[in-house]
Amino acid sequence: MRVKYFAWVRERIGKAEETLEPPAEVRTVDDLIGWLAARGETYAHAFEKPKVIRAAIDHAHVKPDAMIAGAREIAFFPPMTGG
Amino acid sequence: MRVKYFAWVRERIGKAEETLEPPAEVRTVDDLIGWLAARGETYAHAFEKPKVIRAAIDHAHVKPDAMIAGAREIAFFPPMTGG
Amino acid sequence: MTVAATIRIQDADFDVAQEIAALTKGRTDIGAVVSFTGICRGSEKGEPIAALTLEHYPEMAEAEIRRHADEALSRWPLQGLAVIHRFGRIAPGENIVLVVTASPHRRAAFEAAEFLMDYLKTNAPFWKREEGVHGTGWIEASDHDDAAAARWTKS
Amino acid sequence: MTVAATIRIQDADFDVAQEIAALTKGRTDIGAVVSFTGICRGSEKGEPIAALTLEHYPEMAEAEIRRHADEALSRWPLQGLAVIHRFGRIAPGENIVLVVTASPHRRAAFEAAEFLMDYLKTNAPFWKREEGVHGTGWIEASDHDDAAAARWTKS
Repeated sequence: MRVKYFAWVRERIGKAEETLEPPAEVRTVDDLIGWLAARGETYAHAFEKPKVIRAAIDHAHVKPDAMIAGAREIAFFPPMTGG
Repeated sequence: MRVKYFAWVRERIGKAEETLEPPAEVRTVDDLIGWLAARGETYAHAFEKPKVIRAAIDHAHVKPDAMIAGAREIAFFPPMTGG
Repeated sequence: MTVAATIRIQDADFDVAQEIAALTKGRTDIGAVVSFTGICRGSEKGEPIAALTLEHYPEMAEAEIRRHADEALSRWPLQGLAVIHRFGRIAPGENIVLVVTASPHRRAAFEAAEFLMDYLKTNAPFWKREEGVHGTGWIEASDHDDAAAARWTKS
Repeated sequence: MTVAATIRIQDADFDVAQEIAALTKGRTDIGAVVSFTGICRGSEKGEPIAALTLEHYPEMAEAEIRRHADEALSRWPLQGLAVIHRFGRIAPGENIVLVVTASPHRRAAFEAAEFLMDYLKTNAPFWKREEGVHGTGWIEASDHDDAAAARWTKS
């Protein structure tokens, strides 16, 4: 699946997007955050406060317990500050 | 005192303003409406439903029990429909 | 900072963009601008109308609008405020009234504009007469408008 | 009558008057038009800023705004609706966002515009980075904005 990062999540990880294939036991958005945070220091820094991280699957906001099976694109970002 | 009429109050009375000297026992706006209504058919028609008539003394809205002593200009009109 | 409201009562049309620019031009402290434009509709209660004619009480209208504008300035942190109300004959599609509010924050700009419109509808000395297909007549005041204005009364 | 919302995400500035005209021109059924313009302020929490840079999620932003625009169209009797959100670098005094609503009645136009702004602030995938005197940083989301958006949730 394609994973995208925005704002300071993107800056901390150091890339805007990547293609990843998490293992089968990574089932929810929350699982994915945990799996990403274990990938290295930059990821650990980006996801150090999982509660503030927002996620979208295929361009729609989702909650941390949303299932990721079948997702083509998952995005992680801080709370939005548009408008 | 100068008395002004607007909208259908003006149309029913047939004039936009006049100068009147009501007798001393006409003390409130309500008294003045009663006194005016007794001046003739056109006035009776204009003031046939005193409750819908609004009044202003010297360019400020007032209630029917407002005293008219000292007023330079009193206006009568229907509920406003601006905006 | 003291803010003076711009209030104009005129038969000429107005330009929304020009009024917004007058409040905001050259400033970098304004975060939110709300404009409300009231427009003459081509029908009232399902009946077509050819035009409205707005009668007003000139000596009172500006004082009354200024009183409410000053109340808005005291209740909300506004940086600019303009109210323009037209009188005379106005055809369907033409502008009737404009309120513009500027504030650091959007909520204040929205609330102050809505407050002013509710009060203009019920307290500003203007009366609308419509030219319909069956002759002319005065538009009646609306209970909805009275209720809308009552929302802003402090208890 | 089906109303389609105009939604644009662009780096260019917009013209409020032109967007209002696009919704109202040639029509005689609109009674009320509300515009909201969000402007870049020259300071944040007392600290001067040189500019904002808005990052966004292009594939999601239009879909997310359209979802809320469609909700507004279903909740209020609107005759026209436009939302324009800029991205990129924006200097103090420049426009950031515009919402325009048109309705037969003022209350609907006000409420729909405020609803959309509250949702844009909290749900549209845009992030503001400020260039301050001590470097740059991301603006933090506001609890006030979350509370404002929550007002519109149907219970």
